[in-house]
Amino acid sequence: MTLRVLGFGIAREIFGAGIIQIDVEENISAGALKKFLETKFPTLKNLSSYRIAINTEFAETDDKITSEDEVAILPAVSGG
Amino acid sequence: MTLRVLGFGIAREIFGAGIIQIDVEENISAGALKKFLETKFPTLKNLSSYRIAINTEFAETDDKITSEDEVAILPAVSGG
Amino acid sequence: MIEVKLTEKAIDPLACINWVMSDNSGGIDVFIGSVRSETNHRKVMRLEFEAYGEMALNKMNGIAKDVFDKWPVNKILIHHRIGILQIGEIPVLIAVAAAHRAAAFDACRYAIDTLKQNVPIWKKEVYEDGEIWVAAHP
Amino acid sequence: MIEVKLTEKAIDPLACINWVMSDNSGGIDVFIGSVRSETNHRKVMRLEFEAYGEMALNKMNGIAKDVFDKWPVNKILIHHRIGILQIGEIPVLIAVAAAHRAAAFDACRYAIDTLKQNVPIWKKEVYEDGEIWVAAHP
Repeated sequence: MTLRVLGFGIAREIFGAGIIQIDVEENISAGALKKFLETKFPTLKNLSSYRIAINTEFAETDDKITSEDEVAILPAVSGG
Repeated sequence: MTLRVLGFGIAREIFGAGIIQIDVEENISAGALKKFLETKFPTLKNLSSYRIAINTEFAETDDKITSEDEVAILPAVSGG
Repeated sequence: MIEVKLTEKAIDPLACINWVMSDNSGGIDVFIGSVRSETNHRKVMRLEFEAYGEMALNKMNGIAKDVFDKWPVNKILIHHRIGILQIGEIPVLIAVAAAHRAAAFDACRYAIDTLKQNVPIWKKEVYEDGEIWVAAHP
Repeated sequence: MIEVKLTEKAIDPLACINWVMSDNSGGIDVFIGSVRSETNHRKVMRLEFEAYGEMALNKMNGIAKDVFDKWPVNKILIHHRIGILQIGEIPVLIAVAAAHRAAAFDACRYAIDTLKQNVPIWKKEVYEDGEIWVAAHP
């Protein structure tokens, strides 16, 4: 399936864009998506930590993703 | 000796004035002054608590007072 | 830096905040007291604050100095109003600026807690049908 | 009552304070973040804040609701700035009003601590000779 993935902060800079489009297996888990992205963008592994959000909620490793979902890569936050 | 005593808050109202003048023994202690004032103004005993200040510092019961000192009766504070 | 004031004029929160802010402070904590319209289910008409001025200023300065001894802060401001205050007016404002927020929070809370215990200022609540010096009676 | 905002305009502390104050709140605690001119001994030129807007607002509203569940407060306001900020400008302001001060202090501190952990906002520090996304690297 084709997935649109939002990137913020340093993840946006690593992607080179605020939204990227990738082809992944159907119903990929958040954990598998992380691995997939780290293959495609090895620099992600240098981040101290980052989380995946599905539909504006932090995702667990096992959470499944459909092509309808809004997926985002969130580096360690630093607001305030 | 003659002593001028400042009264604040309800103590001022009990004294009927912001400053009263009283005749007390030389070098009276803060504790003895309290007793003297409570004889003169029995209503003071109804206060939940009050302290004596000598020269703008809270006094201990044994602290001695001279006629040069600025003495004040401070009911429980309630600022803020 | 320390600014301590007893004033009969309205306390200006923005001026206080501007005074404590600076390029080396990342966290500012501000406590604002406000006159409530009701206490213990009695409707309050107004408050009257009275201070033993010289001693109150000494004690407020003492609190400010203690704060500098206890926490890494850059600036502290303590303003207390005296006289007659209407509902919604500000009797006290304490603002603390520090490089990091933990010190600002801790110091600001310490300052207001200590002020309420040790600074010789008294408040009379005036109701429709009477008045009470707060905390004076058992 | 809750007011939560992400804004590209300067945060107005007085307007925020006026919004949280009311006749039934005796204690107001306000936390103000400020852009420092130096971090880790590097001179900061400016900050750039970026947010995942929809999620950030959800999380900020969630913090505000948690505060009402945890403490007896009357009003909470959380404003966060995004875009480019100069030294001394205000990235974040949290104001909490409660009948009594303990709840206002506790809630305000909880809100800023939680915001810094969970709200998807990122800050880039720009120096004379480079830039860093704060907390992104080990």
